Amino acid sequence: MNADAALSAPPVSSTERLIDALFDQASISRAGPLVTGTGTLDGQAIAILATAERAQIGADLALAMARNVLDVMREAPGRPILIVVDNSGHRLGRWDELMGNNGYLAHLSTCLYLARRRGHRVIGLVNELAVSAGFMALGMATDACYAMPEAEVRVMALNAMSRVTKVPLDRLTELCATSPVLGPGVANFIRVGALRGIWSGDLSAHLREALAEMPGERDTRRELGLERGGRTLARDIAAQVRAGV
Amino acid sequence: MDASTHPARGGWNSLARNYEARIARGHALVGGKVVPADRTTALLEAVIEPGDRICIEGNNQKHADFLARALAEAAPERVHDLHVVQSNIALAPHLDIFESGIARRLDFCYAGPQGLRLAQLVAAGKVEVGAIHTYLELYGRYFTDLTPRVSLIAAEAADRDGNLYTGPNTEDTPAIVEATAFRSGVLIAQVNRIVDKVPRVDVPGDWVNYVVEAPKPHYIEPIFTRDPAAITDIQVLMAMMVIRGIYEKYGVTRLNHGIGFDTAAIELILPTYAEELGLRGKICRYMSVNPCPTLIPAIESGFIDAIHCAGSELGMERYVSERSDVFFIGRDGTMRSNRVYCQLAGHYADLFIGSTLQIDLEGNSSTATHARITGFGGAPNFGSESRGRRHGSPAWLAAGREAHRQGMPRGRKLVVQMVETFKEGLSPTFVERLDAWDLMDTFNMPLPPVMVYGDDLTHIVTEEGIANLLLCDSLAERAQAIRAVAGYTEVGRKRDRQMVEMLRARGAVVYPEDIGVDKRLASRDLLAARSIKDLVRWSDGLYAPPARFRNW
Amino acid sequence: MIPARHSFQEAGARARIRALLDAGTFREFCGPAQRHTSPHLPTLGMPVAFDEGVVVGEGAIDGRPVLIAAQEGAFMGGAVGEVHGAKITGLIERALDTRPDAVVLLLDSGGVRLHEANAGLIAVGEIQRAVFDARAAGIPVVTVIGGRNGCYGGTSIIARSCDRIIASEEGRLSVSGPEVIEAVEGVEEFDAQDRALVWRTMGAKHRRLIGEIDALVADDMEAFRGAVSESLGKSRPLDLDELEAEHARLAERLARFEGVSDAREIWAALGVNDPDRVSEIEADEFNRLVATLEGARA
Amino acid sequence: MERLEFRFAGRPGTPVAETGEALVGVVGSGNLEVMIERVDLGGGCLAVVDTSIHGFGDTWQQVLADFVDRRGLANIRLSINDGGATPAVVVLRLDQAWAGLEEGER
Repeated sequence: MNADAALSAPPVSSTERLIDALFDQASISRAGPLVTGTGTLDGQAIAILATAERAQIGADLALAMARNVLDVMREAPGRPILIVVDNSGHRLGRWDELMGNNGYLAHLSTCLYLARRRGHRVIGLVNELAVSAGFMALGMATDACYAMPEAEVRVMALNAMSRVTKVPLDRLTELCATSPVLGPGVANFIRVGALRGIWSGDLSAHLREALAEMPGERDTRRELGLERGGRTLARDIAAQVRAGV
Repeated sequence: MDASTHPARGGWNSLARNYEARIARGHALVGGKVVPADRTTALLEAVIEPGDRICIEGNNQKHADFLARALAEAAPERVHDLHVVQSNIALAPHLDIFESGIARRLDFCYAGPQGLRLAQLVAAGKVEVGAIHTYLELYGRYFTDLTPRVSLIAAEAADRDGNLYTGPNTEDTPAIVEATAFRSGVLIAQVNRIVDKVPRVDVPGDWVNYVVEAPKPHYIEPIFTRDPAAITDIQVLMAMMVIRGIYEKYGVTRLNHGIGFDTAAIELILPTYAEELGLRGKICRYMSVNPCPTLIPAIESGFIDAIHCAGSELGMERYVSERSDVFFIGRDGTMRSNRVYCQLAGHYADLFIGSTLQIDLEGNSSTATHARITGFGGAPNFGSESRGRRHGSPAWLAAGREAHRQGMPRGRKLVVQMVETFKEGLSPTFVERLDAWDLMDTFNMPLPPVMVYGDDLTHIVTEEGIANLLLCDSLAERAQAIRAVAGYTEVGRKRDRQMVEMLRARGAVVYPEDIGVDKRLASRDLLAARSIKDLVRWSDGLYAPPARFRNW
Repeated sequence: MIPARHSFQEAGARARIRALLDAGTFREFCGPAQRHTSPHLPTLGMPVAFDEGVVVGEGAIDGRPVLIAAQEGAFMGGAVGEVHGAKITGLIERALDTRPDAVVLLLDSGGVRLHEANAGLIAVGEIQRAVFDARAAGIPVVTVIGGRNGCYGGTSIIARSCDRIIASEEGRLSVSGPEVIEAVEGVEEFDAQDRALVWRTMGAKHRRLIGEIDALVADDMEAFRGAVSESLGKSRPLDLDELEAEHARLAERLARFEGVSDAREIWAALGVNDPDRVSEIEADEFNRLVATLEGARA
Repeated sequence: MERLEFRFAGRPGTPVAETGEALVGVVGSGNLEVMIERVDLGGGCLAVVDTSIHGFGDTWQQVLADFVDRRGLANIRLSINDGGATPAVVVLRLDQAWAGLEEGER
């Protein structure tokens, strides 16, 4: 994969440009859609795990990313990890399903969970696009996930959603204007609590701030969703069930 | 008709001379019996003459699809104004030939999935419908005024002499072949493979003029497979009522089942519910029906002694072959079916039971729906009183005693419709006026397309109960008995409660509790098989369901 | 062979719970009478369900305490929405307080409910996080798959985040649905009508043979109950060594089966003599086959 | 969706004997769920139906009235989410709900 990538020498992706802008210094390598390396900010080393060009997360890519997380845990205990998310979701294909891609995606998020438990701060940043399982296995497996202003997060494009739900596209578009739970878009995912916020302007400052934050014990995304009015029921329902009522 | 075929003007053997001329043209083109697939259209152009009556074999399942396509590719300047006389209009090329002018007139039985397009072509003046028949009627007419000049048929295999092996799906082939071959008609068969020796001879080679090995096996549709997973609790309840209120009451041993989920439910509770009632050996012993997979548990539990089939069903081949005590099996080990004989057997059975879309207050029923021409198929023959019957059987005599309470003692065939009061989407099954009346006007038919006439019908079973029309003495009583089981439909809500009670006292209206049917037992738990996989298990792995029905 | 069993697949969510738990031990949380229904479905003109398509609560199996959730596959394909997801998350989090012998998830779902897609997606992420938290606390989380919807989309990732997966032959486990692959990649890539292909690719037997699930049972309540009972109290560690071992397993599979297009090739390579027969054999025979293969490998 | 509400006299003045509830059925195409609860309605009965098929108020009224009448109900609230079930299915579920309520009380 490395050799192929070197031969074809793809143009520099927006993910790589974003990494350049985030760090004082970054040493990254690209293998197909996978971008990995280390960046430094204020003298602190940060592991970088990224994808570019709206990658499709196949079993092989998920596995390669998991390898990277395991390596960071072994070789640099405690080092923060920045995940730059840019994908069109999981790869749709017979081979990936034969291999059990869900197992690979789950393995990737399990590795990220373990990293967090072992004291690695794990920050997500959605660059161009994050779709469905590709957002779940990466962006939502972090301590905190943010997005670039032009990024898009979605479960499914609206026209496809209209086909599947049999709700006319006009009606869906109209509902999306008022309902944050339905349509694509970073703003909606911020309101439901899946994203902390948008990074714009001084990107390093945002990263610095995110790294400085102490990781919480609990999953607070429901609370964010409630505060922001995007997900008004999840917190209380979960609390009620937890209380056994 | 060509003047030379008239004995008074052209001798006594003009049909035969015309046949010889056709065969000479065909042989000039292809040299022998075996026709290369890519010469098929040319052959058809050579042997078919303008205005010919032609049959393109299309059954419930087996279709001469390659020949149908080859005919559709013929040049309309050479082949035109054909009169198509065939049972099923099921494939697009069947209608393409009308669109292009190759064919003009149509006599048929059933249109199924092509019903909408057929209606449009009729409206556009592209199709002149002679008549819509039942199967037996059309085959009858093959032997009177609608004998085909050329028939395009389908078989499993042929040898180089033209001997045909039809496999388990013999279906309509014998009727078509017999009429065509013995009245100087031309027979062209498409086969899946040409072999040195066929496993058995279903059609003798000297009746067959040409065989073509089709590039792909002929199209077969598994139309008789009902997944038990889709049977509802309500259907189980109705099945329980049928078993207690009709099969047990009359002692029905010889019968024909429709092919819907309702009758599948009956088949699937024979090994459970009927077994517990001690009815094995007393009901459902002889059937005229395709080898529906839902029959497997009843066969395996010893309910059914014999089944004759109109055709086969995909995936059932091995199972059927291994049950030669039950099915009609050739010396080669595969089933032989025959639609005409099956229809005949079913007509003289004790009972027919099926489903329908609409029933009116006289008990007339119809499956006709707006904007479509669907036709009849075989139900009207199965689902009619057999007035020519003379031999007695307990069920026939018991029904006769109810039907003919005075005067000459007679027997009576039981004709049962099994319907829910509402269909999906909440359209009522019971109506004051059948849509068939509108259809008659729309398509200029001579009569409303009624599937089973009210005076042929003896019982209606719904989730509410059973209307026994034999015990109704007037049309007014009949209407009230029907209303009594029509539930919450408009028709049902207009019942006269007093009259219904009177009819109930007489037994003309029967509710579940009247016949010991415990509604609380009415659940899918009663089904001997609740999935296709269960059917495979019952068959000891002999049933091999088509891929689309699998969930493993 | 006469099938006279109590089918798991046939049963609804409540009946599944009743059959798996000791009689009379189930106590439901956030039950239907509380009417916590989806606020999002009515805006799209869709009917709601009083329990939001998932039943959660606690009870006992063989006298041992468990928390249990059952998705109702007949309601919106068992898809996860805001309230549905929050009920499951809250249930798993309760394990941290009550420390049961297992959390049992009866998954029967196509994934995220598109009618409230964003809330559903994050809910799936929250459930996964709660699963990890429970596992990290040493409480086993067991997934059970045997419903008509199988286990697809985000729920398939949840399933593989648990300690153990039990499935019947009828169960399916995959991230993409067959229809979606066919719609996007074409019928040549995947013919969704070919159900034998669907099960060969995504079904429980294939998943068991390649090691993606831990136990295959017949579609029989008693068999499910037995398999769940055996899983009680058995945790899989959530540490670096375990993840390295898992990684090696997953890496070996990709390397070994690169470019393979049909499961039967994989089964043959794993030592199955007659791959064509695998789909036809019953659970007990299949499990003997698996045992033989595992024995040969050991 | 259409919401329908029906009140039935039941047996006026009957005091509430016990409390309890039962849920049967699942909302899906052609299916419905019925929740039956004992609540103090002064001996009357109440049914609230949310249905995906419009225009069948009369049919619902009659099916529910027959059910209340046939069972001689008092202080019963029926809550129904309907995905277009036929009356046959509705009647079946109502009977099952009643059986479930009685079973829960035994």
